[in-house]
Amino acid sequence: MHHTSTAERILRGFLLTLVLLFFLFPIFWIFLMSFQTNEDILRIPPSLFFTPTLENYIALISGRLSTVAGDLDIAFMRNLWNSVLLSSLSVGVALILGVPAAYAFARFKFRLGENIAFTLLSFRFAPPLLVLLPLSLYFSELGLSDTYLGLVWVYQLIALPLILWIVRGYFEDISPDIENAYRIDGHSWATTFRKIAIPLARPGIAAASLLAFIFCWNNFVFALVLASADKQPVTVGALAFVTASGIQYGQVAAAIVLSVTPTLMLALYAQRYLVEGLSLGAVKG
Amino acid sequence: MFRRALPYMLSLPALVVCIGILIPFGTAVYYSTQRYNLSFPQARAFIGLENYTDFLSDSAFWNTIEVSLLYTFLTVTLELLLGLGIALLLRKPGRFNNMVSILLLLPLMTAPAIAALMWKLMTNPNFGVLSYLIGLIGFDDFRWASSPSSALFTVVLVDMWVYTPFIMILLLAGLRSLPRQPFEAAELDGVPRSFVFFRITLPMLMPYIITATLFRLLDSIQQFDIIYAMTQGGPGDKLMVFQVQSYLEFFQYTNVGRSAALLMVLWVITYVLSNLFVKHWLKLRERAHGHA
Amino acid sequence: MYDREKDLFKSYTAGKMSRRELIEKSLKLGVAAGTANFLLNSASTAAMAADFDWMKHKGKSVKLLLNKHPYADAMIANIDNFKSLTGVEVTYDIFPEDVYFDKVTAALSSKSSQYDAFMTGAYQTWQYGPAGWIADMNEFISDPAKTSPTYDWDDVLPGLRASTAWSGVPGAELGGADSKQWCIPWGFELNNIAYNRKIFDKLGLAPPQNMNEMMEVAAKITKDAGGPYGIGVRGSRSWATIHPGFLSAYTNFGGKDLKQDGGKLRAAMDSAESKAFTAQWVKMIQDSGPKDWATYTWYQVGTDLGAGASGMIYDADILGYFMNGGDNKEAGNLAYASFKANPDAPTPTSNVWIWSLAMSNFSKERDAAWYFMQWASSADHGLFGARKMDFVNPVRGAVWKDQEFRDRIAKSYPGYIEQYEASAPDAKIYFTPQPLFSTLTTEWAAGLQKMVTREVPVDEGLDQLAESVNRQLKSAGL
Amino acid sequence: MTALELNGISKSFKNDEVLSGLSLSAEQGETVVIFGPSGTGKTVLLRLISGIYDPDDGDIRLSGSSVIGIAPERRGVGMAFQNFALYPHMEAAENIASPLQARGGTSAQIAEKVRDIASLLKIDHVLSHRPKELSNGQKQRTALARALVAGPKILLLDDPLRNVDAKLRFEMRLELPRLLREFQSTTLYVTQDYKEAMALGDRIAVLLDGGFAQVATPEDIYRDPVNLEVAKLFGDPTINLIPGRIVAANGGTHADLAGSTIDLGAGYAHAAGREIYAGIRPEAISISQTASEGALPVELIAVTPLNERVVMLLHLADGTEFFASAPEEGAAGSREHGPAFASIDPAALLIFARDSGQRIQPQTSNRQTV
Repeated sequence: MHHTSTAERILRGFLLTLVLLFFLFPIFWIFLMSFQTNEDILRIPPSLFFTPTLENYIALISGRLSTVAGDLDIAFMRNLWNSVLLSSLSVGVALILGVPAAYAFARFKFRLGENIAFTLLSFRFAPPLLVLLPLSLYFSELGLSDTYLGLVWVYQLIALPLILWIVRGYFEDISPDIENAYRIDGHSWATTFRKIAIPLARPGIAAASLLAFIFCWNNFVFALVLASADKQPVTVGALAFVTASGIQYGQVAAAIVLSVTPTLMLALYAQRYLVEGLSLGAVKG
Repeated sequence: MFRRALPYMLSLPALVVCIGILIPFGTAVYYSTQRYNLSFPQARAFIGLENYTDFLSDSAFWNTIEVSLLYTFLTVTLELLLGLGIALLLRKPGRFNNMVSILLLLPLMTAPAIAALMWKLMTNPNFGVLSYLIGLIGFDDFRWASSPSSALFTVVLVDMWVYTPFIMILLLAGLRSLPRQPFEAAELDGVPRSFVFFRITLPMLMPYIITATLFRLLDSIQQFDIIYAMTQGGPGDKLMVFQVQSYLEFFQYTNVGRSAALLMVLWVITYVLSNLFVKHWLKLRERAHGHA
Repeated sequence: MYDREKDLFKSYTAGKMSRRELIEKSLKLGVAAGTANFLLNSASTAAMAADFDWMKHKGKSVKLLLNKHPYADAMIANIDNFKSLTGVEVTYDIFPEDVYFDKVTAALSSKSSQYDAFMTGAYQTWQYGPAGWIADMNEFISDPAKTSPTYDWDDVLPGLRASTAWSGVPGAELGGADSKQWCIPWGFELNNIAYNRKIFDKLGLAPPQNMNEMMEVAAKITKDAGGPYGIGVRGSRSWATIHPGFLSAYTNFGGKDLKQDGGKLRAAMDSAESKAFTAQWVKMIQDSGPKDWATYTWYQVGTDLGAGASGMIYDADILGYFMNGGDNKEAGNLAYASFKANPDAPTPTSNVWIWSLAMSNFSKERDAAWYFMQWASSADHGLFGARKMDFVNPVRGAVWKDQEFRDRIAKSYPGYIEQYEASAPDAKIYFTPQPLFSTLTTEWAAGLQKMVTREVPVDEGLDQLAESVNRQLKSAGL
Repeated sequence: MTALELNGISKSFKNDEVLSGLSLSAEQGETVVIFGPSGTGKTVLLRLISGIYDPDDGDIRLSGSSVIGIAPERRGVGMAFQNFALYPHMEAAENIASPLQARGGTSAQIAEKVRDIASLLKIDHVLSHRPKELSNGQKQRTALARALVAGPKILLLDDPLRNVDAKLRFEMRLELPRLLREFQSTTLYVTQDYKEAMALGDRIAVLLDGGFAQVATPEDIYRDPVNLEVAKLFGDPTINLIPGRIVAANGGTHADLAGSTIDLGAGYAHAAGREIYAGIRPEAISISQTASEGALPVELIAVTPLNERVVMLLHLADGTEFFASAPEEGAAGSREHGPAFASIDPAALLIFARDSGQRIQPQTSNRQTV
């Protein structure tokens, strides 16, 4: 890389500060709100100073929400668990289905190959609303409504195309000779796929899985239409604080903080693999 | 034989699992050829393309097309530029840059439907911290999502906040996996930096840019959460994009036929756009790898 | 339960003892106050059981689809009594209000038998009924084998009974001939004024008596209150913007949504009364409404009042009611007044929102579901909810007569009972029932937005609206 | 037994036929260099043998049995790639151990074999490094070690010295024959460097236009190329090709070359009258200041040293350029620019038909009749 001058470093620092401010200030503000009562949040003008309270978190975690109208049961932790379950199962299934397919499209030129690939992509742009009504009708008939299985299947619409197309690019960047060499060494195709192709495409798989996880996590219309209240994800759960007696902003904020936590952990974990991508240097042939 | 069958064996499970979706999709196409409002069961009838031909003379439909395309163009372009810029800033691997890149994913991790609720609060003229802050610099009467002149700006801003990190992380991963030799060679030769960027970095990054843009495009043209939560398509019809309109048609007006027809139009637009992208992507790939 | 305690509660339900006496005595017996409430209700439930076979559907199970709402909370707090009364198991799915009606539409349109009964608004039944998704409740109400003699359907306020009954013929009068009872009223909202007494006292204002006064008072607050704006009303692009204050005042000036024209429905938004009133309404919002009015829903209107950001609201009375409690900054400072927009009108014409219970046509446990609906809309549960929970406004005359309820309200919600009494007689749904309700009112709201943001002048906007409404009515064959 | 046999191999990509009806056989322990300019399908040939590609037509037999349709991992070949194809996520030791692991064995045995071959190839000190930490030379040796370690019956080396610097290339050129002998593998060695081919090959197979133009020992190929193209591929500077024709005269023949005449004796009588190229290797030309019998008058234009020889640029009488080379010391007297005489060893003279490029061999029987 070029040597960086002082002026340039100052400019970079300045730009980075602007970026961080734009993207993280709202998050920071939400984080602060999660420690405030509704009354503190709804002050005119808004203020940085308040007496922090853990009430919002206690309410969410214990599942009891005290409101004007008395104590209410809330199922937030259950929603959170549903999100974890649905997102990880969906990404897991999408990986099992998508990574081999991505490999096939990257490595082989085969009849109808590009057509199959595009068809799989096209599932991404079938507007969910379009298929939801017929889908819910068929789901009732197949006994899939209100099952995790049915939901995980529908979530493939979100996760699979993303994994397929991102991972495909990474497979294409691996020199085929590395795999050829391994096979000539005496390893079967399956071992080669497992020991060479997958590890080398790991940055791509990590990035795609993370993004697919996030998109599954953020979805709520599928579960809303196709499942009952005990299978609703955290996105629907957080809306429970929009109550007839007002929006419980403090709890919504705490819900956001809690719901972001698992994804953030996953991202921090996946970071290792995202970074690995460069330590391997160029794998292009 | 194995070699012949292998690609099919690898890709067909994914296809088979997804193909089930084609059945409801087909049903939806069939609905779109019907006069079919759930509240008028007795009036249900096959009407061919009437739902579609009705659109032609419907100014609301053309408004929807215009708003959707404008929204998509603005968000995708701005997010691509900003995402690329940030990816370049964070390009050098290191603890700090890695941590920042993960933290920048936070907006993406907050579900847009909920994030929009918070943006609505933060832009509230009374309690909103953003309204307060821009009030300090003289924009006293800025009305964010509720004014026709700033509504588009506001939702585009929220969209950028949520989705720029998506493009950023894909391009960052791409940038970091580019081979180093061309850059080292260029540096040795003292090639000017703008030249390196436009002639080496950008072309090599192009497949990643196309992938990221493609997915952003698919999502952006189908935007629902942010717009619906912020303005429900208003004020007036200023932000009436496809998904919001068809959502209303379906869930509120129970007009299944019209909703399906509207979504079919969206599907065709998306199909054409993404086909263009994929063709281009394949061409670039071909050029980059040759055939072997 | 000890026999001594049982006797105590029996004598209360038999009317031999006042409630206060009962509580005092139970306390002496060592019964905790909370338990006392529960016992009280089981006692009345036991009384309900007197001469009707409540146990007929014992062992069956019904599933409810509920909105996250204080009414549902009050019901859940009391549900054990229903279970012990009938032996019917009750499960429920609760969805947040933001997505509740989507869930209802999704569940019903898929013809799922999952839910037996669900909460709905009366307007929604104009879509659900013709779609064949919900059952006509008349057959249950009028069947003595299915309905307890103490149910007393006629005790439900007549305006509400009528507003939830419709023949299914577009434009036909609500509660008119051949009406089907699409749902059972459960709780309802009147649209009147709730205001911040502190602000009003400071500026020496009194609650406005008509539209002109409302505009003046609102303008004065915006100008002089030092921050808060004058009047909060909804403005989002939704039918919910039209139905509260707007339609109530609109009706008071003689405005109609639709009119009959040779057996067909036609738009009436372009009438002279409509134009005159709409112009006033739009000006009021422009002058003294919330700055980002076009995004205002129930929540923002309420939040602003509760946080002292607005001087008054013209919206659902229970919205003001909710904002007078909890951790709202202005809790305790709010008061209520009925509102008659047109000085020449004889009475206020409050349009109402009625949370109701409807039965899914796909239910496989209709009779058991009716038992639940019957219990949930009974005077007993109504009394429990009104006294102990936020099950207001009650739909039964008997509950409104209950002194304990009246005392509770009068004490903390000044003017609330008065506003109710002033506007209840003419409170009903003023919309024309027809299945395009949601389509046309959403468009109406979008039209208002364009007028308020000055994209189009009021007259022209209403003409465009009427033209579009007529086109849609025609294409739907109405 | 024939270790490797290729019979009528053809392979096309899209409509581009790379190999057509190619045949070759190699004996156990033999090193055959596949030599040819780039783009002639040398690498494709190795990939067909290793099983990466399937041939469109023809048969490949290893130790007597056909391997068509058999997966690469079951052919028992070892291969080193031109770009090394090391596994970037594994240490050098793991890279080398890969074929052993595929064949089974305890980890101690494997480790020992890896150590052995690593010390043989002098990379034992970098075994714990990942490929990106290795120099090119170390990478190349690691790749070689990986190909050799399991003692494959067939060893395929795809231009392994292409991507290393000159010094290493020279070193390896000396070292490799010893290694290959030691492992007794049948080796196919692809290169486009004729010196490498000559140094390493027991035989050289010259691949041109999808087939082997000539398969022979290095000496035979050099001395006795079958055609113009093969002749041009070997030697530095390349062979001098002087256009001319064969003229019958005085019972013998001579070649008229650019205004000069070279006596060919009687052997070429059958080709009298044909347009030819006379191919003369630079080292078959000796230059002197004094005329001698049959020597051509030339003008010495320039002299440049090349390795331990000198190369001289000469002009024939009509200005045709050609090169001669000589050992440095032997050429001492002929370095003066200006007129000189070039004598050509008639035995080293190669005659090619000008139209087809094919060699025209002298007919020895005719010669005897002189």
